Amino acid sequence: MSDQPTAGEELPVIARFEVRRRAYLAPDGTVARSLPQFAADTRVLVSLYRAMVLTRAFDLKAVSLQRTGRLGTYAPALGQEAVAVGVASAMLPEDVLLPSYRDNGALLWRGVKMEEILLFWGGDERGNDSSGPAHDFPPCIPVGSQAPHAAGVAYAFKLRREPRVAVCLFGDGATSKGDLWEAMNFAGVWQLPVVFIANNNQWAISVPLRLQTASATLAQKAIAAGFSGEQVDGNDVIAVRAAAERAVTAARSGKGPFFIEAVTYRLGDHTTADDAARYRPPEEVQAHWKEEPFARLRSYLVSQKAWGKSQEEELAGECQERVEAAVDRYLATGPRAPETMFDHLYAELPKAYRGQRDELQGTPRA
Amino acid sequence: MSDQPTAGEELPVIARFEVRRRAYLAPDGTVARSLPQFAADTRVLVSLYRAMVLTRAFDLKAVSLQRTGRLGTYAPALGQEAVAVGVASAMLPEDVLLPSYRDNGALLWRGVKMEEILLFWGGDERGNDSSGPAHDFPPCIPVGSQAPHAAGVAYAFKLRREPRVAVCLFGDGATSKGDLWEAMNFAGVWQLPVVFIANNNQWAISVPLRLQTASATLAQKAIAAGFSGEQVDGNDVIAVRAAAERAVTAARSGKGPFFIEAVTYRLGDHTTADDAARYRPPEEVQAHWKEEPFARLRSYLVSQKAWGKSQEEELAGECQERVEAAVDRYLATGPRAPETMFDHLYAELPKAYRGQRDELQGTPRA
Amino acid sequence: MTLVEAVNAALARALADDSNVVLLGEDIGVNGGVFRATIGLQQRFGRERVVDTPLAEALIGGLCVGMAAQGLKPVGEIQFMGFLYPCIDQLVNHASRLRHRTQGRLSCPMVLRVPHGAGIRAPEHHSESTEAMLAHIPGLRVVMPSSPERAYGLLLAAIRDPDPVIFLEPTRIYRAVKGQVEDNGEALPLDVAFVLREGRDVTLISWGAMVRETMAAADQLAAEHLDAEVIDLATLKPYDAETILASVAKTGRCVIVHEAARTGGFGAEIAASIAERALLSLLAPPVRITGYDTVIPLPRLEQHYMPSVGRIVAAARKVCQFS
Amino acid sequence: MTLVEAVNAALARALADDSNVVLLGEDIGVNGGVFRATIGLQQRFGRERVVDTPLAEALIGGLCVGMAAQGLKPVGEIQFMGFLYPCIDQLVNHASRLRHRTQGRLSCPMVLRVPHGAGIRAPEHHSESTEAMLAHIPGLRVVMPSSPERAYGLLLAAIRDPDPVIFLEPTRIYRAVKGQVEDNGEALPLDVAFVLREGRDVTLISWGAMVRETMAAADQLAAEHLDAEVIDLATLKPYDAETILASVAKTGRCVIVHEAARTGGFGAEIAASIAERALLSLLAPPVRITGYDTVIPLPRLEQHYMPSVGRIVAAARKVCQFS
Ligand SMILES: Cc1ncc(C[n+]2csc(CCOP(=O)(O)OP(=O)(O)O)c2C)c(N)n1
Ligand SMILES: Cc1ncc(C[n+]2csc(CCOP(=O)(O)OP(=O)(O)O)c2C)c(N)n1
Ligand SMILES: [Mg+2]
Ligand SMILES: [Mg+2]
Repeated sequence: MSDQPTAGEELPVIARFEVRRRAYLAPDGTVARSLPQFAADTRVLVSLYRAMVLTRAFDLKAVSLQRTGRLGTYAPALGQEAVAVGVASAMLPEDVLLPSYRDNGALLWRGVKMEEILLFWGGDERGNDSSGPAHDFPPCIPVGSQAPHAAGVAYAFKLRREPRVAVCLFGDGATSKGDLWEAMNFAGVWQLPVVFIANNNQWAISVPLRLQTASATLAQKAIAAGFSGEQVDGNDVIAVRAAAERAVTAARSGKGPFFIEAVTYRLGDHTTADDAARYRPPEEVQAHWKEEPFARLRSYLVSQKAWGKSQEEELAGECQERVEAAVDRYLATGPRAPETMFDHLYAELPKAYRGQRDELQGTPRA
Repeated sequence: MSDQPTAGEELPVIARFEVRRRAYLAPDGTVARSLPQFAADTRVLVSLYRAMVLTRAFDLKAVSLQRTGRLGTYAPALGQEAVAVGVASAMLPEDVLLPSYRDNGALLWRGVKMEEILLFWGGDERGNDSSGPAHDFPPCIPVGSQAPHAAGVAYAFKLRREPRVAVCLFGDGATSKGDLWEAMNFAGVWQLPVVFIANNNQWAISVPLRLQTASATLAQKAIAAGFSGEQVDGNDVIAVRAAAERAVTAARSGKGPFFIEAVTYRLGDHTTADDAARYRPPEEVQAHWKEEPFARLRSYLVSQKAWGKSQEEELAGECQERVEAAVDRYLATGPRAPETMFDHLYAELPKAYRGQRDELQGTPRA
Repeated sequence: MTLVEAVNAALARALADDSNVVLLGEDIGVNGGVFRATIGLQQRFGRERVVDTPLAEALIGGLCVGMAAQGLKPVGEIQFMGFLYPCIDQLVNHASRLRHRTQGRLSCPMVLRVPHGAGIRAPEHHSESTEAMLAHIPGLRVVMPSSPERAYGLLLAAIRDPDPVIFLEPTRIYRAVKGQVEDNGEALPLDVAFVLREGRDVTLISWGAMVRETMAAADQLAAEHLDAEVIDLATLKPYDAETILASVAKTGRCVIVHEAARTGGFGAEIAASIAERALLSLLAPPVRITGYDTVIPLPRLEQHYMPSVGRIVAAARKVCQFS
Repeated sequence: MTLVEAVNAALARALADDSNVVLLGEDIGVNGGVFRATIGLQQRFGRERVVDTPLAEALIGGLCVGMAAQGLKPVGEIQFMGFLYPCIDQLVNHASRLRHRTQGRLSCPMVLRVPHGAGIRAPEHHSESTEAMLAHIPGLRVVMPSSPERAYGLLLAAIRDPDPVIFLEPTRIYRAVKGQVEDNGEALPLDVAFVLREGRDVTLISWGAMVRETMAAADQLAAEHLDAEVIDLATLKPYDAETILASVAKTGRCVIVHEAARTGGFGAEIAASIAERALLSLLAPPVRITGYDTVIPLPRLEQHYMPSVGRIVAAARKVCQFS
């Protein structure tokens, strides 16, 4: 064998790829790049801001409910609100959302009630029979496994010639899962109307991105499936919405799948069962607080005279109220009869299992 | 939502990638690009040629054994001999080969006996207790599932600081499997000494490459895992060996994983259980016969006065003889006692199953 | 009609009757599937309704879930049972519980067809019979036909069923048995066992390909004046315990026959429920005749792995002599 | 020492004793695992021997196979049993048969640790108990401890075993029970059931977390003057039928308790083998007290899903009254 690697050799290039990055608002709220069309109407931006604030208010409350024993394990989205809200705002009701467990901002935007989300994390299946679009998927816990569903949903749209789009949200950790890969590859082959969106919060529980993958960006993973990806500043809700809108519109008009990597940061613990201080220094978290998505948008809106202190206070109060009311409804939700664990197992419970259901009947409700 | 896709917008590029292609000998045997160092010694090329001829002789015989009921289903490598031979010739004995089921050229190069290969395809596990390097993996039938093994093997090398390389062979169809993706991603993170080699024969049974993936090359799939890939002319054994040698050498010296896409063509049926005429036109196959790997190398060797008619005839005879002798040994292999189906299930058969083994004892051998 | 032809006929019928039915799998299009179960269907129904997928089993399972949630009726094919394993995640974590976890908001009316079992001299990993793994999963149905008639009728039922059904097709009898099948679109009931032969002395219970050897054993036993009742379980999940218990109440003796490895095979469930619910009618221990607790061997020894007619007859004889 | 501390101690011991031992899994490094089973180990043995993997379970299984074939002794961790499913392909098609398919040329001395079961109020997909799927697979060992002592001794045995072992760790008793464990490097035997309490009237058989309720039931039964023998199966594959049969021969009555869904659960195998091999000593039908045949519910109802002490006691009482 030759010892010399033939490194000097210049082989002909047969394919070239590039990954681009989208960002508009700098962390201080100044405009780093001319804004997309929709942003000309500050009312649109205000609606995004309001949704982010509501999401955070809900999130904080959910964590405190867990801490006081009134909710199960919960996964907060602290610092990542712009991703879920930006994406959801680019969708139509008839599109299908396939969320992960950290996308409550998107669920709320699409009409899921706060008490339903609480019910689910409070350990009650009824929370998933939610008030959002009936065709949306429930939050997916087994990481990445919703990606093939998204491809299947998109296939149905294509087959029926419906101008609808499947939107699949997942984390950076999910990009290591084979099922995501298989789904993306299929979406490429059939040019399906599906948008894959990686919420790159740079951590998968305690595993930092550099141990998750060696790829310089997550966006470039789409190259393997024969379509394109783009990185966006995931703390800039304008960038997220612009990227999602572009991708969703393209998919809706038959232009096939797209991949978006939204770079953000998980400012909180992975879940209420996690203690992030075990594996990452507070300085890192502190540094990222400077880039979180609220301040920049607020600054921009203020600079545009579209927002001010009084609105801020009013909004805080309103969110507080809405959240509290939802919590009340959640806590007031009636108990379940144990035999309901057999409900909806099948369209009709097979005879073979009716005895088991009967056995449970009469045991105290929970 | 804005109707205008913001296509005009020129976002900044944050990452660039390219895929290169390696090819030396044109189909007519002329040199299209100056040859790599090892090819200066025509004896090396002759050894590759001889291995390819032996592989084909064996293959043809195996198919005829199947047709006459003396072998089970068999997967011929007709037209793809350059890939397995080129790759194997770039490896050291202490490296570990993780082959698919169509890589007999590599198995033979590494010392597996023809009768062992026949025994395996003849339906006898003893064929896998083969005479090649004891650490090599047996042919892998569940497509793609050997890729994580390759990463595990390479991890062991890295941990023990051994200058050894894992070489994983698979088909174009395998690139759709999630386990391959997961393995490549891990190899990227840990910069493991493993080379992934896709034998792109353009078909996965009846599924043509364009239904398998939308990616323009298979080589670009490595981009998703954060390392590089290269496409080679898989009908040019010099190119295959050069690419493999370069990748293996780099991996051995700690430079991490590499991906090679060897483009070739499956001139035969998928297996003896398949009839390719059902799904692809004979003209396509005919056209690819013009590019198969033997003629070009032979022409080149003849042009270098390193090969001639008499050597060709002699080699044919020799291969014929070796294959026949191996077939004789295969057919003469003694029957197995049925209770041996429990041998090597565990290091020591647990007491719980000894009764079952006893039950089989005394039933006629097969 | 052979069993595989019956499968083809049922698929064609379902595709023709219901525009929501979509087939997907590896090589099911132009090639008609490696067993030819889907032959001619892509030609007839187009490549969007008979979809050649990339080589990816988790994908096939997951696509079915996504399609089903959208109201399609996907019928996936896994090429051999040995390649089903990457898809189990989708079956257990999603298909089986989409309805339950959304409390009926979404559902998963999918079918996954999987060629099952050994005996066709196939290569490594092509002869698996791990139906017990699936029959343990709440929310799934697991069905295995043992004749062309039942293949046709049960497959139609599976496709029409509003919940996920794993439809296991015994490759060994794909072509080995022929039967009169009327392609009339009539489904057979799921969740019901079929009494294939009535008898008084001993109950033989089996499913899939092994029903053949079991029936042959009943014939042999008849020659010895032992009158065997033969039950084809047909649906393994949920299974029809009543029919089994009624039979065992009558005969007091039973032999359960399956090809899968013995330990934790589905025969254990049958034997357990007989012991639990019919102990007092038992005149002899319920016996399982099964594949051995080892890896299904390559073709040279596979015949020795699978229960033979001889082993079934011997067991039944012994059970009948027990007192 | 709690059970999870015993696991940690056994892992530390194995890492210290044998440089071939390597741990791998999600979050097992700095974080010490989501249950803290590997806490402190990366610090002590380095990040090459305690490896944080990417989020990919098929990978974890396949890496173990590759490492094991190279003579390492990998101990993989799957974060929860609900995430094991993508890894089943590697377990069934590879780990369990690498030795067999190469006729001993290669082998697979790996351990896969998997937190098992419900009862910790965890989210969806975190409470699975599908051990029966694994216990059906020839070539695997499946082990489940029910106390800190047995966690320590059996895990050491699993790591030293030359074949693949799935080691299921009942999360519900990770911290709920404490025991005196001497960290002396002594393994307990695999393939052997433990008689935790001797008794004459009825045999209670269980494994994992349910052993706790089963022992509590035995206490309650004692108060009613029913003398229960309690067997912890401990190794499910291959399982120790002799100890069970000897006990049932003595008591003539048995109740099998497991958390998993009833149909096709591993209790079926135990009941079947008792019926098959000890019918004549049975004074009452063998009864299974199990989880229900439905998806394990979210926390609000999970306590109603799992067998309670009350259900076990009632069943044992009934079995004892049977005549
Ligand atoms: C298949 C699977 N494996 C493991 C887990 C346990 N787990 C829950 S979240 C998580 C990390 C996910 O990281 P990422 O995809 O980046 O999403 P994030 O939590 O950061 O939003 C892990 C390992 C899981 N839910 N699913
Ligand atoms: C996981 C898995 N699924 C399906 C099969 C059945 N099968 C055997 S070979 C093959 C096609 C493989 O194509 P490719 O990877 O291109 O390799 P080639 O046969 O062309 O060498 C299929 C689908 C298999 N062996 N493994
Ligand atoms: Mg993350
Ligand atoms: Mg191919």
